[in-house]
Amino acid sequence: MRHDPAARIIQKKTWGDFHLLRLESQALSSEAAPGQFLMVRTTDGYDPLLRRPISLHDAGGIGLEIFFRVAGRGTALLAAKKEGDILDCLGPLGKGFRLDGFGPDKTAWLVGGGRGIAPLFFLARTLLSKGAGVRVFYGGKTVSEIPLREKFESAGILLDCSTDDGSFGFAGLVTTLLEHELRAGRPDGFFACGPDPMMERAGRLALRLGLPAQLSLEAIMGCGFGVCWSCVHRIKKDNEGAWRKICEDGPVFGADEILWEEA
Amino acid sequence: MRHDPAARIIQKKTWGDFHLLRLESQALSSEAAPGQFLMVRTTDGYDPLLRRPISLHDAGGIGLEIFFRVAGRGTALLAAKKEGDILDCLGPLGKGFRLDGFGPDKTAWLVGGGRGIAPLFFLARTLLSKGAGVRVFYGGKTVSEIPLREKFESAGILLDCSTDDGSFGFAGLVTTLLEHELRAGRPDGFFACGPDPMMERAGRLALRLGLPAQLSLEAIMGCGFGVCWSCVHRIKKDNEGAWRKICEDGPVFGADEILWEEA
Amino acid sequence: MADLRADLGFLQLRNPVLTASGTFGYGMEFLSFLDLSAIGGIVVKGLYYGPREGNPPPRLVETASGLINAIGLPGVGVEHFAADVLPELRKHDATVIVNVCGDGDEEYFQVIEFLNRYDGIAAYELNISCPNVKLNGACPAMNPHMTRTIVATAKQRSRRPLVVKLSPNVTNIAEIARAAEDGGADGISLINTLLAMAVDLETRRPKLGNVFGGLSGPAIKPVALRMTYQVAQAVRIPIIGMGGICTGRDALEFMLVGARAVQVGTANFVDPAASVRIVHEIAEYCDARGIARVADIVGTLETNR
Amino acid sequence: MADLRADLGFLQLRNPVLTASGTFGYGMEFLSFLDLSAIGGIVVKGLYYGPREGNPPPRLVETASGLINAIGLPGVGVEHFAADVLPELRKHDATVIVNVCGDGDEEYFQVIEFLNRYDGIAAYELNISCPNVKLNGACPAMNPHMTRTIVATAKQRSRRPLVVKLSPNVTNIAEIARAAEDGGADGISLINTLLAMAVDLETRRPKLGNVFGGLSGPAIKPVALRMTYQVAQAVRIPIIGMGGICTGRDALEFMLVGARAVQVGTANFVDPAASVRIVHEIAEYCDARGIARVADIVGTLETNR
Ligand SMILES: Cc1cc2nc3c(=O)[nH]c(=O)nc-3n(C[C@H](O)[C@H](O)[C@H](O)COP(=O)(O)OP(=O)(O)OC[C@H]3O[C@@H](n4cnc5c(N)ncnc54)[C@H](O)[C@@H]3O)c2cc1C
Ligand SMILES: Cc1cc2nc3c(=O)[nH]c(=O)nc-3n(C[C@H](O)[C@H](O)[C@H](O)COP(=O)(O)OP(=O)(O)OC[C@H]3O[C@@H](n4cnc5c(N)ncnc54)[C@H](O)[C@@H]3O)c2cc1C
Ligand SMILES: Cc1cc2nc3c(=O)[nH]c(=O)nc-3n(C[C@H](O)[C@H](O)[C@H](O)COP(=O)(O)O)c2cc1C
Ligand SMILES: Cc1cc2nc3c(=O)[nH]c(=O)nc-3n(C[C@H](O)[C@H](O)[C@H](O)COP(=O)(O)O)c2cc1C
Ligand code: FES
Ligand code: FES
Repeated sequence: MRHDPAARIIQKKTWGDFHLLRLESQALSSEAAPGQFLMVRTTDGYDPLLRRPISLHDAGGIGLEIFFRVAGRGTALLAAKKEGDILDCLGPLGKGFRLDGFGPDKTAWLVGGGRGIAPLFFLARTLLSKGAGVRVFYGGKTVSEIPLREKFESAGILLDCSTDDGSFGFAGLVTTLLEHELRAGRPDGFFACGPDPMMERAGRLALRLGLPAQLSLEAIMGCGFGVCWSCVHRIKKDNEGAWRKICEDGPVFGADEILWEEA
Repeated sequence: MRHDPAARIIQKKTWGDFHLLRLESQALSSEAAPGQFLMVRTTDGYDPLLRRPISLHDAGGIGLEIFFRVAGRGTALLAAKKEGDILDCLGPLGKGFRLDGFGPDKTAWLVGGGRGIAPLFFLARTLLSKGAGVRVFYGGKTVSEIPLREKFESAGILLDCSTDDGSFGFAGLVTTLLEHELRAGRPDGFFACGPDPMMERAGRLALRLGLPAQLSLEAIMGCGFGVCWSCVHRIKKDNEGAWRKICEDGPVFGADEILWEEA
Repeated sequence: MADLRADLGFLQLRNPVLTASGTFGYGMEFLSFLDLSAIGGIVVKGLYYGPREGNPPPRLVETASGLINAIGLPGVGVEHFAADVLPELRKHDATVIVNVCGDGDEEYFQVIEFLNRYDGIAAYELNISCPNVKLNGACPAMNPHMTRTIVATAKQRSRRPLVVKLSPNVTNIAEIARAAEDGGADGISLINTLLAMAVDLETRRPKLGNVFGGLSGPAIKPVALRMTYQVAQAVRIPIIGMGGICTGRDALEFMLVGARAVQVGTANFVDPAASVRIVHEIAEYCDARGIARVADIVGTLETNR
Repeated sequence: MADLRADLGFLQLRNPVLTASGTFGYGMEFLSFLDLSAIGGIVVKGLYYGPREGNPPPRLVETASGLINAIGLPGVGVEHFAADVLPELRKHDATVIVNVCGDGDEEYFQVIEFLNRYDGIAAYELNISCPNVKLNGACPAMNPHMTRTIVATAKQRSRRPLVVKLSPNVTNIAEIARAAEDGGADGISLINTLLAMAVDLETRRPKLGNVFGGLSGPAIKPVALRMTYQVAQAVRIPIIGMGGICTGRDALEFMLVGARAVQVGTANFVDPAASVRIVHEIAEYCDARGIARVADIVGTLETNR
């Protein structure tokens, strides 16, 4: 975990509300692993006060990438940054995905909804480089919400898309598409990132099928490095459901560790 | 007094800490007079919360100019704006300089220190267009603090410069230069803008010589349009020194109206 | 369009957005930005009986997302107000609430009795946070007993509805609100500013001529909202909430916790048309969600408590 | 370089910058950002006697220039702290102050008596703002009598210096500070968070699982500075000021109004090295102005009062 007060933006791409920034930072990229995240300052002033958690979309050499969607004021300020501007970042934070066992003879399915696709590019690249088979399921409300299609494809990553409104690919939720495909075949495990309801659906599906799954959770984060205790989620441990910190113990948890509140 | 939430920056020039922005705004420029000012928002967020008062440096057609020096966070945010960005401005505000009587047979001397030069360009142009004789005294701590020399000269305005350190023009305070020149000749009045101590010196000089003088004062302004009562200064009225609002009754006052606190 | 009317019981407003005392002058200053009849009403600058000069400058300092003011309630006094200001306000069809000040209880009553004789005032707002110079700067708002006493007499002397404006600088805001209700208040407004201070490291002096001042603006909204909620749980009379309101959503949050109307203060300095913009934003919010009457939102916060 | 030492009477600090309870964990979390011996000391997370889970999420919400937390003091309890955390802290040569919590007076005393037996604690900070569940959430900090009582007994049971941490949610902070002094406190620290609230307009529910929470950060600095000044005028024991401190200048402002040391809270979240950066900024400030000892600034504010 390092603090780079001046990671330089060297490239920027925009698709509507979605933005991809390529940053240059030796400090941040050298220790980066898929599933980890940065805490990014969005202004020099005090409003908004807190940093924002943003996943590592990719990392390698001295470069790293973030991919985000404008959700409110902080991400809007981030979106207003230009090439050449600098970002104040802490990272890499969190534990990331556990990739042990995913070698040449294994297949992993990656499921991302909306901005939840962000960490899956780095993950897919890493799994591929370990020789594992990778298939990515990428969903959004409509076609404009799945802007990274070409990026995955040109990286040679097998991609299935879904849109809720059917404007591209499978018509329906990406978890429904996943369920559908699971009838035809089984991976050795899957990895998912997206909004809470999607994580819950994906997690319950994994448990039902007895399939190992790792889910990346979100929470409001005060610090990102384990001191404020704001980001807790009920996690099973020693058969008890304790509040665990998503920023430090996660953000990735096994589907079997997460306790969902009863509705 | 109008509100233009989106005056566009069409040109920007920078000299170190000093910046000149040319804005496009029909609403603001149509009623503008020399000595008036704008209240400019420096961020969309709440920190800094208040607008900043900035003089009209020039105005004409649908264009207007502001000239400012970075003094703190608000002006630093202003300085970070780029061509094409928009500014949220209220204005024109205040009463400005009283020019009645300054026609072809009259001479006016204009005295500006540091950022206090800002309103004097618009004033000089306006006086010249009324046929009056104009001479501008422009002072700063050092040569880099008097960046508008060429601008005044290329507009055909007679200019005398001073620097405290003698790096350009007269060596000493601009008020000392003025005093000096007043021994050689007398204008029909003078106009001054600068920090409080300079205004006090200029004001006392005017009174001693019995010369009409108009001084533009500064104060911390909450609103700029007369409602918060934060910007008061002691002003003589009916032989009493009442607190008057600089934003509404000024910022320009006659040297004989201003009461300086005894040290 | 949604029905925006706000029913304060003692007063019906076109919509729930008023302007807060001391941040909207006597109203006239805003005529180039808005139509005074487009907002719920205006609470004019605090009025003492006689004219007052206010505090020595500096009177204002900006802080993170807020400002501290130590203006010190300069004003024209009741005579000038009644003779010159009120008739103008009536021409503009504004609903006018007068913020009543006093240095000691008696002056409050004098202001009320003087103004009782003039038309065009919808209600009084008793500013019980005014420092009492004889009591070393203490104000009635600090103490339930003092609050109850002054409210009871003010109510008796007033021929108009009486709103009592509370100070946030207290341990137990609900207790003060109940004291005001017991004293006979027709409504409660809150919060006034948080007592605050700023210093200049270079001169080693306070940044305000008066040393202390009152903090307002977005910075205080979380405290204001909490107190509005607590008071709404404690009294039955209508509540007018304020403190850092800058947007329609801010205003609706105060209504959600129990305010029937709101006041917009510091935001008027940043955006002179803030109050009328907030009216529009409230309407848009309701329309987008099919809420027929904004009053239906009042006090609908769900907690598991 | 300027002499940065801070003399609290009962405790000598390398420099006046401590970290505030609840914002710095047990210190270890920051080892990748700073050296614990480079700051004046650390006040660890509030400790109850036993381990505690804290409040249901959401536990934090951001506000204008601040945040509201309703973490609810989760923690490991005294046994685990003494056995596992303290030895680690001692290795890092940190000056450790323990923030003592309790649900009811007795628990505070239990924590103190338990910890009395362990070395490596420089002082206790009595967090008298903990809600007492039996008293309907009231806390000792709300009332001078309760403050005096709990402080007197805590002091008696403690074999270490006792700092009492005050809540800002009171009418008269000077009175509470005097009660703590009368009770035998060795020092006062202030302010804890301002009681606050945030609501979600769409779900019509509070934004915090606990409904209420505490406001901290730059937004509250003007209130914190005012209270620190008032307390400095009221008591003779040393004061540790806090509330929104983010820079060396902020810290020096608290010293100017009378604090001998300061605590850095929320700023640690935004900049994990904030506390040590602030130490450097204080040194730079003094050096640039030829101030030989930072202690010479303490309480030098000039007012005309
Ligand atoms: C570990 C982690 C990794 C993330 N990675 C990415 C990423 O790679 N790309 C991306 O686009 N987004 C990512 N997010 C979500 C992102 O952090 C939020 O969208 C962002 O913080 C919102 O800030 P804002 O100021 O724009 O919105 P705000 O105005 O603060 O809030 C807008 C809305 O978002 C909700 N929100 C605020 N903070 C969070 C949060 N931390 N998590 C979830 N919801 C929140 C608010 O409750 C509100 O409804 C990640 C979140 C976490 C916890
Ligand atoms: C009528 C008027 C016209 C002005 N015109 C110009 C102009 O054309 N060009 C220009 O460069 N500046 C002008 N100023 C000054 C300008 O408004 C301030 O420099 C600016 O507000 C400082 O804001 P900041 O956020 O950068 O600094 P802050 O961080 O707010 O303050 C930095 C320093 O400036 C002081 N200061 C803050 N506000 C004011 C203020 N309103 N007046 C004087 N000092 C202040 C503070 O006390 C502090 O010492 C004018 C001021 C007034 C009142
Ligand atoms: C400059 C200024 C002057 C004020 N004058 C008064 C006043 O005369 N009477 C009063 O009751 N409140 C006065 N207030 C308090 C406001 O009416 C309001 O209660 C407070 O500012 C909180 O609201 P806000 O955050 O929206 O500004 C004043 C506030 C400011 C900022
Ligand atoms: C997340 C969080 C947790 C806190 N926990 C404690 C605590 O355990 N004990 C305590 O006395 N104060 C606690 N506080 C209050 C801080 O120590 C401090 O008094 C307050 O935040 C004001 O300082 P700041 O504005 O610098 O944060 C906590 C504050 C925050 C933000
Ligand atoms: S975000 Fe602070 S502990 Fe997780
Ligand atoms: S700045 Fe508000 S009255 Fe002058």
